[in-house]
Amino acid sequence: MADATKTKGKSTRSSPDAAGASRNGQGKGDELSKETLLGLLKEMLLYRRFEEKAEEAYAIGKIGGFCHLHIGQEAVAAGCIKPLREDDYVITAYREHTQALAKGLSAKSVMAELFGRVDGCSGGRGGSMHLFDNTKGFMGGHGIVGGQIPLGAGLGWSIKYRGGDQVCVCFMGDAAVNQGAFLEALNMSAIWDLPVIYVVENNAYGMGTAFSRVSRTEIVERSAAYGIPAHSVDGQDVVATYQLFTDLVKGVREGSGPQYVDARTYRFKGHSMSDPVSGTYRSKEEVEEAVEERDPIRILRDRLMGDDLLTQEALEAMDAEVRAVCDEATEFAEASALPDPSTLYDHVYAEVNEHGRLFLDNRGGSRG
Amino acid sequence: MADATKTKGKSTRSSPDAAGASRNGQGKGDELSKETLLGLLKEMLLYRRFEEKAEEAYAIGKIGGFCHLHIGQEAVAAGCIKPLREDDYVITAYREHTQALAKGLSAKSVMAELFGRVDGCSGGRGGSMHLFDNTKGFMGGHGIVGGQIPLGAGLGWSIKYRGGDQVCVCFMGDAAVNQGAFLEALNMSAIWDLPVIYVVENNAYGMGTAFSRVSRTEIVERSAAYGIPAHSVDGQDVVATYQLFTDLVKGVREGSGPQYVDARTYRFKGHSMSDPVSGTYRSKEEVEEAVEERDPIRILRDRLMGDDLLTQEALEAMDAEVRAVCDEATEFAEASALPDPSTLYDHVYAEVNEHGRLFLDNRGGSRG
Amino acid sequence: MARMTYRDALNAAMVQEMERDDSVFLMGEEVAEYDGAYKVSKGMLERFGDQRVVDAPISELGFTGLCVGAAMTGLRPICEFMTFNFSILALDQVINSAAKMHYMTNGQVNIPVVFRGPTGAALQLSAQHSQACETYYVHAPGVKLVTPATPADAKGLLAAAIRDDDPVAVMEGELLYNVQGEVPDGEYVIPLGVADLKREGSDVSIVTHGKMVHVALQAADKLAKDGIEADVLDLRSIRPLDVDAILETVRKTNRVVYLEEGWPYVGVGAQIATLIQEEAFDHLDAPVTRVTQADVPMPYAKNLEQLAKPNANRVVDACRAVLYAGTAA
Amino acid sequence: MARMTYRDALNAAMVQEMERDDSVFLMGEEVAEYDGAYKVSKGMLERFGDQRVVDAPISELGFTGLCVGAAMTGLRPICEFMTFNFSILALDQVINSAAKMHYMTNGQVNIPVVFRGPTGAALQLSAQHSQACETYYVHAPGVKLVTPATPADAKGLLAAAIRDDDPVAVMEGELLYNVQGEVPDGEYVIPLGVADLKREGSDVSIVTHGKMVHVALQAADKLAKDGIEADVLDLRSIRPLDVDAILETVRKTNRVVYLEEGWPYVGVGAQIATLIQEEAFDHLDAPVTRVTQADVPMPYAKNLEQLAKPNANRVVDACRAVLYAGTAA
Ligand SMILES: Cc1ncc(C[n+]2csc(CCOP(=O)(O)OP(=O)(O)O)c2C)c(N)n1
Ligand SMILES: Cc1ncc(C[n+]2csc(CCOP(=O)(O)OP(=O)(O)O)c2C)c(N)n1
Ligand SMILES: [Mg+2]
Ligand SMILES: [Mg+2]
Repeated sequence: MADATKTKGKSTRSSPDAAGASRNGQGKGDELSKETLLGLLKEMLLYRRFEEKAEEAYAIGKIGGFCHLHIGQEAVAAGCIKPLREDDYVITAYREHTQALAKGLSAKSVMAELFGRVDGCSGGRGGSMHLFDNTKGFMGGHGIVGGQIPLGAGLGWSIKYRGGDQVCVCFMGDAAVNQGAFLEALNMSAIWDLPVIYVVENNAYGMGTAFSRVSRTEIVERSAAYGIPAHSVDGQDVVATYQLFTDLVKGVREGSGPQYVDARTYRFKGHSMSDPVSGTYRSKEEVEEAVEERDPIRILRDRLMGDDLLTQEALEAMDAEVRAVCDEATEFAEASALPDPSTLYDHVYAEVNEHGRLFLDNRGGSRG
Repeated sequence: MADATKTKGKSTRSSPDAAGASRNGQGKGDELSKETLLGLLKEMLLYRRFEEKAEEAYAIGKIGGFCHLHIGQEAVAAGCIKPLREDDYVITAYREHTQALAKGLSAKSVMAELFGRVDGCSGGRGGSMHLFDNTKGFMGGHGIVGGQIPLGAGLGWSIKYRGGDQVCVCFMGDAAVNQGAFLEALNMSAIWDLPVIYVVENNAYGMGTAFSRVSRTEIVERSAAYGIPAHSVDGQDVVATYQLFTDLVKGVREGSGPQYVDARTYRFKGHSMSDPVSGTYRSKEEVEEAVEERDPIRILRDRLMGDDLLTQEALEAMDAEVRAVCDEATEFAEASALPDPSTLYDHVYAEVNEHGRLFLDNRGGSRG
Repeated sequence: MARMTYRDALNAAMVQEMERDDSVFLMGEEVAEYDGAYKVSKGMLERFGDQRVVDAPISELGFTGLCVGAAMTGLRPICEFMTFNFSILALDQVINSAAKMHYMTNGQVNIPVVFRGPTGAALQLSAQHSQACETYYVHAPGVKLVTPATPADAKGLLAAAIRDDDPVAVMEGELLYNVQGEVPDGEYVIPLGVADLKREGSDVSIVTHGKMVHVALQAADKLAKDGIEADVLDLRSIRPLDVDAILETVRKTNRVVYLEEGWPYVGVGAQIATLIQEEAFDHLDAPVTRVTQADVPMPYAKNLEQLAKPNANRVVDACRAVLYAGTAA
Repeated sequence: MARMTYRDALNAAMVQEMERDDSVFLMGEEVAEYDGAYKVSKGMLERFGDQRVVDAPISELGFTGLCVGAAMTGLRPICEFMTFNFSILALDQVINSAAKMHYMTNGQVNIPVVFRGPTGAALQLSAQHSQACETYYVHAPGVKLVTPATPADAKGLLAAAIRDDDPVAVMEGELLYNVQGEVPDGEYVIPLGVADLKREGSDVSIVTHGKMVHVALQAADKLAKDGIEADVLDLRSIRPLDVDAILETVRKTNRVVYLEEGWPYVGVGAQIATLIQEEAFDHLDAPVTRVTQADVPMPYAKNLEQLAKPNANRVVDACRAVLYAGTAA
C-alpha cells in the first residue's frame, strides 16, 4: 500500500497531509530504532500465537461463549497502543485479546479469563468480551456495538476534569460508526475538546455485512460532521500506524483535542469462532489474497529482513520465546481454579447496605 | 438576507449551487403567481392568529400541559409544506401547530385538540405535542427529541416499498441533530435512497442552549457524513423556502433520494408557554431585533406591497378573515365535549383478543 | 404434521405470511445475505428479494423506528433483533412510538409491527449478552408479547403476531432453535393470549413461559417419580394474558411455582404471583413461589453461570416447598 | 431545621456534596446557564463553574455513557435527566454499562454515578412525557433506586446517593418541586434502604413510594374520619429494599394496599406484593391490593388524565376492600 497514512478533514494539527504522508511514513519508519521495530514484531508474534492457542482451546471446549479473534489485525493493536503510557486509557469492544496484551496485561491473566478462571483479569466473570485491568488503564472489553464510545468520551472527560495529560484511545469496529452513540460521543468530545483518539478498526465487514452495503460514504468521512480531524492509516503497516500514533498521542497530550483514525485492516478469521472464515459475504479467494499480501507480521518481517535487521534464526528464536509464553499462559489458565461458588453474589453492588437488604436470590425468595 | 438559498455537500441533483442560488431564488421568486404569494401570506397570517389565540387560551387554563408556539417560524411551515400533495407525508416534533394547519388540518380540529376535546384531531388524547391526521398525511406530533426522525425514514421506506411517488418531509429542531437517531435515520435513508426531505428548523436554540454551544460545526455540515445533499435556506423568506421545496419535492418525487435542509429561522416566543421570551440564554435585544427584522409575515407583506401586489385594505381584510377562522375554531373547541370517560381504555390495542384478557385496570385488579 | 426444528418453524411462519401478504417484510442485522445470525431467515432473501428481506446497519434504534414508521402506513414489518439484548438501545421507539401511537392518535394509526429474536441466556455469553427482556416489553401497555417454547408454537404464534394489528414482540431462544417437534402443515395460526397446558397434573402448578417450559417438564418428570403430579402451564403469551387458564390451574392445585429465566425483581413472575393472590387468594394453600435467574448480571465462568440459572432441581425443590413436602431425598 | 422546598433541598444536597468532594460534578440538559429546566440547579453554575456544572447536548445515551465512563475512573457524576421519560434512550448505558460493570470487572471498577430528575406524570403532558420509570431501573441488578417524597428525604437521600459507590437513580417528581417542608441543616445523609413510616395506624398498611406518599396520607386522613387507622409506609428506597419494615407493617395490620403512580404490569407494586406473600403469607388476611395508573398510555384530556391517575379515593376504596368493609358511604 503506497499511501500508508492520510489525513483528511479539518485537521488542525501537524499531521502530515495525504501527499506527505507516505514520504514521511517511509522516512520516519527508518527512524524507528531497530529495538523498537523488533519489539513490535515480537509483540505481534505474541498476539498471533496467543490467539492460535485460544483457537485450539476453544475447539476443545476449554473456552466457551463468543470468542472473536483479532488475527490479521495485530498491527492495529501494536501500532496504536504501544505509543501509550501505562496510565493512558484504552477502551474497546469485544475483539480485544491482543489489545489487552498490548496494554500490558499478561498472557496468563488474559488466558485465564478466557478459561473463566479465578486468576483471569476479570476473575472469570467477564470472559473473552470483557477483559479489564484497571491498574493498566485497560478499561474493557464491551459487548454492545458502540457502547464503549460514550464510555471512552467519559474517560477523556475524566482526564480533562482532573487536569491530567493522559490520553484515551477508544477502539471500535467499522460497523459501530452506524450507531447513534458514535454521533453523540464524537460531538461531545469535540465541543469539550476531550483527549480521546477514536480508532475505527476498519476491517471492511461487520459480521457478514460489507461496510459499503451500510454506508454511502467512507469511514474517514464520518468525523467531519463534528469538526474532528480524521486520519487514515494502513493498519497492516505497524510502522506507519505506530508513527501516526506517536504523533497523535503527543498532540493530544499537548491539548490538540479529539482525533479520529480510520485504520484499514482485515480480519483473517471468521467473525467469531462459530463463524466460518469465508462465506456468502466474502470469498475464500478474497481472504486468501489478504492473508498472502496483507499479513502485518509478514510485512514487518520482510521489511526487517530486507533491511538486514532480522535473520531467520533470530525470528525463530523470537517465535519460540512467545510460543513458550503462550504455552505457559495456557498451563496457568488450566491450573487456575474456577471461581468460588460462594462469590456468585459478590460485586453486584459495592456493598450490601446494612440498613436494607438487597434482593439477592434465585430460589424465588426475597432474601440474600 | 442576501443568499436566501444555498446548497452544500455532495449535491447530486439540479439544486442550485451557492452562487446561483440567490440569483435563482430572486429570479424564481418573481415567477410565483400573485395568487400563490397572497396565498402564502394568508397562510402565515392564519398560523400567527391561530397561535395568538392558543396563547390566550393557555393563559386562562383552557389549554394545559406543554404548548410550544411556532410564532416567528411560520415561513418554514408554509414554504416547506405548501409544495406538497395531500398524500405526501409530514412528520415532526412537538412545535407543530402551524405545520398541521399547513398540511390541511382545520383550525377547528387543531384547536379542539389543544383543548383536549373529542373533536380534536387526536380525539383529545394527544394534545399540543401529538397532533395527527392520517387522512391528510400528517403523521404527528412527537415529543421525544429526535424520535420522529427514524419514523420519518420509515414513512419514506413505505413509499418506496409500495412504489409510490410520494414524498415525506421530516422536520426537526436544531438540537435534534445531536441525537443518535439522527445519524441512524439519515444513514439508512442514504443507503436505501429513501424519498425523505429532512428539514432542520434551525432557530439557533434548543430551549436555553445556543446551538453553537453544543456543536463545533454548522447544521448544514451534518449530512455529508452520510452522503446526503445539504441545502441552506433563509427560513424567514417564505418565497425562497417555497421555491427550494418546490424543486426539492419534484426532485425527490423523481427519485433523487434523500435531501437535507437547514432552514434558518428564529423563535419569537419562549421555548414553551412556561418559558419567558428572553432570559439568561438570549437577550431581550436579540429577540426584539429579530422580531423587528426577521418577521416572515412582515417580510412578505413588505415585498408584496413594494411590488404593488397588496394594499393595506386587502391585508386587513385578509387578517379579518383569518381571525374569524380562529375565533370560530376557538368557539368550536370550547363547545366540543370532553372525551367520554368510558373510552379511557379504547385504543390501547386494536382489539382486546377474545381468547385472552388484557390487563386493563387501575384499581389494582387484573380484569378489564 | 411434519417434524422440524423451532428454527425452521419460524422460517415457515415468515414464509407463509410473506407469501400471503405483500405488506410483510423482514428487516434486521444479517437477515438477508447471511441468512440470519442464527439462520432463521435461511433462503428468504433468494425467495423474496432484497426489498423484502433487508440487511440493516447496526442501528437498533434507527431501524426499529423505521419499522414503526413503515407500520404507521399499514405495512407489516418483521423487525428482527439479532438478540433482544441489543434492543435495549431501541426501547425508546418500542415504548414511546410503537406502544403509545395507537392511543395517542385516538386509533387513527395502527402499528402492526413484529419485534422478534432470541432473548435470555445461551451458554457463557456473559453479562451483556444473556439478558431476558420480557419486563422491558410488557411494562408499558400497547405492546403484546409471546414466547413460543416449541416448534409448533413458534409457527403458530409468529404467524398470529404478523397478522395482529398491534405491535407484538416474539421472544425466542437461541437454545431453542435446534429443538425438534411436530408442526402442523399449511396455514397454522395460534391466537394470542391462549395459554397451553403442556402437561397435566393435580398436585402443584408449574406456570412458566418460553425456554423454561422444557425445564418445567423435566422437573415434572422428576416429581412424578416421587408421585407428585404437576400441571405445567405454558403461558405462551405474556400480554394478553390468559387469566382464566392461570386461575383454573390454581383452583385445581392450590399451589403454584412460577419459573422464569430472567431476574426476579419486577419480573414476569412477580406480576403473575400478584395476579394470582389478587384473584385467587382463597385458593392458595402456599405462597406463589418463584424460581428465577439469580439476581446478578450473568457471569461468564461455567460454574457460576450454572449456579445463576434456574434448573429443574430448583423447580423440584420449590414444588416440594409449596407442598410442604420437604426436600427431595 | 429550615423550611424549604423540595427543589431547594435537592439543590442544597448537591451543593453540600460538591463543596465536600471535588470529584462530584453535575451534567445534564439545561442544568447550567438555564439553572435547570425545573430550576433545581439554580446558582450552581456561578458557584462551581462550567467544568463542574455542565450543559449537555440533547444526547441522552451519549452523556449517560460519558458519565458512566467518568465514574469508571472514580469521578462522581450527577447525571440529570430533564425527565426520566427521556432516559429510556439511555437505558442501554444504564443497564449494560452502569449496572453490570462492577460485576463484569470482578469489582475492579465502581460506578459511583447518580441519575436524577423527575419521573412520572405532571399535568396534561400526554403519553410520552408522563411515564413512571421505576421498573426500567430496578429490574436489572446493579443499580439502586430512591424516590424521595419530602424535602428532608430529598436532601438526605440525594446526598447518600452521591456518596454511594454504586449507580443510584434518584427519581423526583415535577409536582413535588414546590412542596415545602422542614429540612435538617448542615450535612444530612439518609442511608439508602431504610423505609420511613410516614404515619402510624394499625388497621391497614398503605405501602407506597415517591410522589404517591402524599396521596396515601390524604387517603389515610379520609379513612381516619371513618375510624380506620392506616400505617403509611414510604419505602423511600426501591433497591435496596427495607424488607423488615415492610414485613413489620404487614404483621401489624395483616392488610396491605400498594399505591404507585406507574403502570400495574410488572410495576414495583407487583414486586412488593409478591415479596409480601412470599415472606408473610400467613399474616395476610386479604390479598395485597394495588392502586396504580390505569394500564393505558397517559391521555392528554384533563378528564381522562384524572381518571387514569391514582387518587386518594381509590386508595380509600382499596383499603376498605382489604378490610372487607364495603365502600365508603
Ligand atoms: C448493539 C449490538 N448489535 C448487534 C450486536 C451483534 N454483533 C456483534 S459484533 C457485530 C459486528 C460488528 O462489526 P464491527 O463493528 O465492524 O467489528 P468487527 O467485528 O469487524 O471487529 C454484531 C452485529 C452487538 N453485539 N451489539
Ligand atoms: C429526548 C428528549 N430530551 C429532552 C427533551 C426536552 N426538550 C423538549 S424540547 C427541547 C429542546 C429542543 O430544541 P430544538 O430541537 O432545537 O427544537 P425547538 O424547540 O427549538 O423547536 C428539549 C431539550 C425531550 N422532549 N426529549
Ligand atoms: Mg468490522
Ligand atoms: Mg431549536
